[in-house]
Amino acid sequence: MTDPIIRTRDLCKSFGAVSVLRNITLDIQPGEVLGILGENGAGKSTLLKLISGVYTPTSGTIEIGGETFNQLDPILSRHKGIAMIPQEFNLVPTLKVYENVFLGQERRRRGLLDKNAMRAETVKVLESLKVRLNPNATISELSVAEKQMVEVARVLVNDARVVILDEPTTVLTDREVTVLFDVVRAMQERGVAVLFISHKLKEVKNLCQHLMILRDGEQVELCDVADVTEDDMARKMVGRELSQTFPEKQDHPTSIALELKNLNIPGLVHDVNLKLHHGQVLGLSGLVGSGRTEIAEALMGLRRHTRDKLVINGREPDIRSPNDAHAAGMAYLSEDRQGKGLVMNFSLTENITLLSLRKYTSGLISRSRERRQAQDFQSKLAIKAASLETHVGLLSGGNQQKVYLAKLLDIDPDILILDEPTRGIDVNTKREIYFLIRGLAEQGKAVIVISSELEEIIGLCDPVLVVREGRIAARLTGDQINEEDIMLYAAGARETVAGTTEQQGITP
Amino acid sequence: MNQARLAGARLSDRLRNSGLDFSILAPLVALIVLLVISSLASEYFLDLRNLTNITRQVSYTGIIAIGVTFVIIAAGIDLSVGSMVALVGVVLIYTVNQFADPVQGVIIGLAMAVLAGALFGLLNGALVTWGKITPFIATLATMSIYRSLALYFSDAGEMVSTNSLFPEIGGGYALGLPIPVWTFLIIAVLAHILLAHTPFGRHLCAVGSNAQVARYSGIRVQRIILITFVIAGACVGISSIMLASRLNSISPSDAGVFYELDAIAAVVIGGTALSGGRGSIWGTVMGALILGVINNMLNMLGISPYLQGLVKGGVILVAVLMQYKQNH
Amino acid sequence: MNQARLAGARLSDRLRNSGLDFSILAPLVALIVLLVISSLASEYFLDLRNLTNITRQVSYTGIIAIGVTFVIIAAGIDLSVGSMVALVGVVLIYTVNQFADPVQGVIIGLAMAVLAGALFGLLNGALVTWGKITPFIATLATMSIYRSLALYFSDAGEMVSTNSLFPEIGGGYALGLPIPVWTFLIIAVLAHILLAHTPFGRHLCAVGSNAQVARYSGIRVQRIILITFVIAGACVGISSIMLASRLNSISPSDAGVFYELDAIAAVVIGGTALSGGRGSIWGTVMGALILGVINNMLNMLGISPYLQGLVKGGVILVAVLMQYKQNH
Amino acid sequence: ADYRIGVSVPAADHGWTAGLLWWAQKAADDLHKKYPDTEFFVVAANSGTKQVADVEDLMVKQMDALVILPHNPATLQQVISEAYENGIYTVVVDRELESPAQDVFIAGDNAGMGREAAKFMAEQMDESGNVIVIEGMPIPINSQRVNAFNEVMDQYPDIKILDSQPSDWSPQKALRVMENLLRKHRDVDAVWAGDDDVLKAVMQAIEEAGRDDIKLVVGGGGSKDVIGMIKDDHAVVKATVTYPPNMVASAMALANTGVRGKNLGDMYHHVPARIVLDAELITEENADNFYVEDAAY
Ligand SMILES: Nc1ncnc2c1ncn2[C@@H]1O[C@H](COP(=O)(O)OP(=O)(O)OP(=O)(O)O)[C@@H](O)[C@H]1O
Ligand SMILES: Nc1ncnc2c1ncn2[C@@H]1O[C@H](COP(=O)(O)OP(=O)(O)OP(=O)(O)O)[C@@H](O)[C@H]1O
Ligand SMILES: O[C@@H]1[C@H](O)[C@H](O)CO[C@H]1O
Ligand SMILES: [Mg+2]
Ligand SMILES: [Mg+2]
Repeated sequence: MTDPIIRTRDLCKSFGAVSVLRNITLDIQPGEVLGILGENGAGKSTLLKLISGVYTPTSGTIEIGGETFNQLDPILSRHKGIAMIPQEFNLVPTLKVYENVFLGQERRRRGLLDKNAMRAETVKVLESLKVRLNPNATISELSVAEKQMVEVARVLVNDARVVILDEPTTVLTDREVTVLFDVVRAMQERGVAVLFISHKLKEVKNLCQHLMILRDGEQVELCDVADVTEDDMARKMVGRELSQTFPEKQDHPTSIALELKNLNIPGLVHDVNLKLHHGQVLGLSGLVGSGRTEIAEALMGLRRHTRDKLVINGREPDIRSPNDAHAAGMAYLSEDRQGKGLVMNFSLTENITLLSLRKYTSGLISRSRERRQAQDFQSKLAIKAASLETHVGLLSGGNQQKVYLAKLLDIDPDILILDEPTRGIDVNTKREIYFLIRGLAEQGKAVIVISSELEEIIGLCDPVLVVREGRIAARLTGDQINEEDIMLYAAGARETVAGTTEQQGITP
Repeated sequence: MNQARLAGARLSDRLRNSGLDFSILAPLVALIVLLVISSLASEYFLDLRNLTNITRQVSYTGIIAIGVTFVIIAAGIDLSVGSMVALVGVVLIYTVNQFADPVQGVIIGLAMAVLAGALFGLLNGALVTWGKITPFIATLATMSIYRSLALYFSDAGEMVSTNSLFPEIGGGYALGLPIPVWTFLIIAVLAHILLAHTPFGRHLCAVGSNAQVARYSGIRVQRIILITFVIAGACVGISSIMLASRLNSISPSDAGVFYELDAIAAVVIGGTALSGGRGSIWGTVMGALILGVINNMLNMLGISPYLQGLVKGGVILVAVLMQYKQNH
Repeated sequence: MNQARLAGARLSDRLRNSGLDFSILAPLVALIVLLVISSLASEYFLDLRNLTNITRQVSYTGIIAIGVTFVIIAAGIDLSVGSMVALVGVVLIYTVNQFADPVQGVIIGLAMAVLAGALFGLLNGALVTWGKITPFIATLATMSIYRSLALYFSDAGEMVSTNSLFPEIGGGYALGLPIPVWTFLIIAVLAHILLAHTPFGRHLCAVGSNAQVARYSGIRVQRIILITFVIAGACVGISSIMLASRLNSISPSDAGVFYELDAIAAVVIGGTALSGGRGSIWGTVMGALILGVINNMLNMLGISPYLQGLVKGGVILVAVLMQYKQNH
Repeated sequence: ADYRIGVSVPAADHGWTAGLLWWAQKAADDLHKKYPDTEFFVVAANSGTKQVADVEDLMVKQMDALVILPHNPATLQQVISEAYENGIYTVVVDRELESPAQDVFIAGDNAGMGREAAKFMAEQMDESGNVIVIEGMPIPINSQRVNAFNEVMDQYPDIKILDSQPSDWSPQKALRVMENLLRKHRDVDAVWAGDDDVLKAVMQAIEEAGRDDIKLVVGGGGSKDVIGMIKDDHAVVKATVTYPPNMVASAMALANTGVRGKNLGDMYHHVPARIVLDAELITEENADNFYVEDAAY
């Protein structure tokens, strides 16, 4: 064995009185991929932020390549060869793709920026990631998946010795995940150490050699991946036995909740027809950029579009804004919870009641009623937070997602459109959310789930619409819903005469 | 030393849990310190009449600052309020002088003033929302436009009211306090309720914090922004009433000059961030009082005219620095 | 119609790829429209002397606006630049008058002016970064402080230079163009290179867009912010040299009054967002020229002084609205 | 038009400058009616540097004559010299240039204004008592007035200047400052407000405070309102000193005469090179002579 590239000794971190990490002692060898698992709020991101110098440890030391530090800062840690893709986006929205890729590590010629070289290198790196992007595009124009790939590109142009990946796969589809893993393996061969966080146990199993499991800020396991099964991992994370992940699919479709005819968004979405029943969980699957989000946003009145008809519960509401959509009983959970979902400097309570504020208002807002409701949600969804007054910006990613879900649920919508609903959520909670979604359907609500996770689509949804390049490429039900078929349709390797209402007739 | 800090942390924790807004504590402390220093520095400072004077002097920009607080929370800014004071004043005195019956004149005049203020605010808001002009530039332009109109309509001359009742408003007292002070207080209470206890206030903070999130949450972002400017305009209307009736006249060239800076300073000293998303009315009230006390001190201590700017700037810096120490 | 839009989209795409910044196109178009209108409206407008005058008049605030562009891109603001012009001017003329030898006096004077400007900028920057005072308030306070110091040191009187060479700087010509105009141009070119072609410029945009992200990317955020204020201060120093030498004097009460508003307006009209994160020097230059042409037009057309504010505000609004149409 | 006359004044930022602008506009109308071959171009600047640009612009417009009240003499010196050297008939108003560059200079008497007020006050106070001074803005003409005032008062050892604070010629600010000073000084005999608009604000503060220790208030400028008060034998407002904003109108008339090469009235000379308007003390005795019913100031 070589010398470890990173070594932490009794690393502790508290925020105020809250202790988040306790006595983490860890060695990471060059060329090793270490998986880090833990429930939401277990302290995974905090650990990585300590190593990358974003946070200062309360006590303990970090050793990089034999040098010992009591505290780091981002500049120093970068200097020592540590590169990180954080859980939340870390790109400058006003700058271009290539400018972001080289931010803080610009190429120069005679003191000035060598833009051509940077552009060329950006194209090359993105190509190696199988992403086609204009290096001059501005970040704010990109989809979340594209942003994620830009983040990956940043790390690649940086000659890092240690690469930290905090849930890089949550917004990627399987295809991009495969690409990313190839890249990680190539780095590994060059002797780069990789720290990898994911809630997808299979990914950890595939990619990592070693595994660390955190529970409530304590290190409960450090072992070889080969020695454990996925079930073992889940059990150790949660600290008890877990039952099956997905609820039984029990479709009792009743009346039609929503019927959409010929939705068009120029250049993005074409002739989309959709029929959704109460009691149904309908899946929208497809590759990144296929236009699923746009369909949802058009339904919510967030995007200009044309359509022939939109019937919701027998009525034809005129939906021009999310407000109209809410009034019609529809609610939408965006895939971009930071940019579109939650107000980061609002407390949990204020976020949860933002859509439903009327409910708590008789003249003035009743804070106690708000609080009680928030408390309910906190215990129902097991939201981990110091208090209900905490700003959601301080919560762990998964817990933010739960708050976001609570925010939608608080208006008790009849139709839910959930775009990547379990993004960044740990296995246990994921399971809870699946049961929750299924439960909603059982109560007679209609749910659309947009997901890039095939497993989720397959385990939860029936029927499933596969979207390709803005069109419905296929409508699958029952046994048709399997990984192979979905992928073939999504990638355009197989065609159907899809998109007509007849073809999409009601499933019994 | 460390223990003291710990105790401080504990105290602030307890305060926070008690529901008392921590953010207004900082300007409050700054104000109290300033009051203590002032009363030590000048024997006349604590004189009741002096305190009444300060509060009345503060009320004109204070009322405006309250309106501007809303605009700033929505991440906007309003530079036109000073000129608007003059233009509204011209409209007001013109109207008041149209009626022979003093009561009628005053009532219709006041209504017109508030209306005119709201209307000018609406114009600002329309430029920002429909015109998509950034608030700084939109209100910089209307600042110039409103002043120009005030000069034009009054032929640049001072307008004097001929109504016998009119001066009683800004010059009068009720229960021992000047009417402008009462007005300031009442507006502060109403504004506080609006901001902290109604859906509008909550939505406003969401808009200022992240307009995109607000839009996705079904909040009518543009309408909220528009309303903030209307509120600011209406506050200007009221302030203009207080000022014009106190002076029984309005000088179109001079009225409200630099009020925009004073108002914004009060808001920011009061702890409301210029980047929007949160803010407190009581903070603004403290901010306005802090500025008023500074002005009073400059006169009380007889500071050299040349150095008044130095002292004023210095005290503002210290007051804000003190807040920072408080906050961290 | 649709085809036209498509063609437009294609054009803008090509422009973007060609590296030409689209955002400066909008103020450029506004400027050209204004120039065409002006030359139609007044026979004197295209007079060479008039154009030279405009560019010289513009150069004082233009140079400052370039400095302020950096501050604004870093999401800051600098309200003190106007007062700083006066204070630097006082330092400058005092220094120039200390030396019997005109050449020596001028050289040392100029060096002192730039140094003083940079130093005052550094103070602003220090208040913002180490003092953690929000830029608006920090520079509002120093605006008051610098003006006060200028009055104090000069005893409120105008300071006149006794150096025979000094007026040649701001009043002189080189290759047919006034020296202040050359200076403006050279500073613009240097600033453009700094902003668009160096890592510093890139980092600056990152800091203004999202300081947190910038920090995580290993950028020294505080240092960048500090530097922007120093740049603004140095630009003020240079502007003050041009102004004081053109006038051969400086009036501490009056020099630079309202420059901060003019400079900020030029920056924003030029397409740099007050929220920071991006901006363009050429845009600022256009913005300054637009304001200069407007001022000139008001005089050339003989608009009534009462209504000049109205027209000026109106034209600014139209110019900005036009940009919006351009952009969408 | 055969004669083009540019008029450049400071912007209307307080009562007196507003009066100035009003008079400039009025004279432009009146004189144009009387002399259709003369055209006036009035511009107003909110700062000295803006005024430099204004004059540059007027020169491009090929003025035959220039009437200017300089914001700051030294600031405008250079550009006025340029105009004068270019052969433009130049009339400088009120604030004198360091090195003369004009055909005519017409002004009020700033030092005289302070001196007259001081002499009158000293006399009325029987050479003893406490005085508060409300100044203008810290700029040179203000210093000239205040210094002259203080020089006179220095001769009376029993007169004490309690406080001397700036009002920036803003009634709003003057009211506030006076309110504050009245709390500070409980025994005041007289107040000098160097500007008549400011005087009104000062009076309001005094009346509201119910102060009967103050027996004398003297102003400056000679506004219609204040002359009216004096005329009607006001209890404490006993005098003001002329400093008429219509000097700009006279300056325009002088320019109109001078640019034609004509003589003034029946004079046997060209227009005089230097005209100083007397700083006249207005008291109850002579107030009637100064009262103009429809004046703007
Ligand atoms: N800046 C902060 N201030 C206060 N508390 C914080 C801060 N950052 C994180 N926390 C708290 O620390 C705990 C651990 O957070 P962390 O982000 O490390 O969790 P995680 O394991 O990455 O979870 P997830 O899987 O949801 O991303 C959470 O309870 C979180 O609320
Ligand atoms: N504001 C925008 N400007 C330009 N292009 C955009 C914008 N928003 C989205 N796009 C593009 O539209 C396409 C559809 O993106 P979108 O993210 O909606 O797809 P999706 O099917 O929902 O994929 P995902 O799996 O990422 O959710 C992408 O190619 C994206 O780059
Ligand atoms: O502006 C000032 C004052 O208002 C004064 O009253 C007269 O002189 C002017 O120059
Ligand atoms: Mg995390
Ligand atoms: Mg999507």
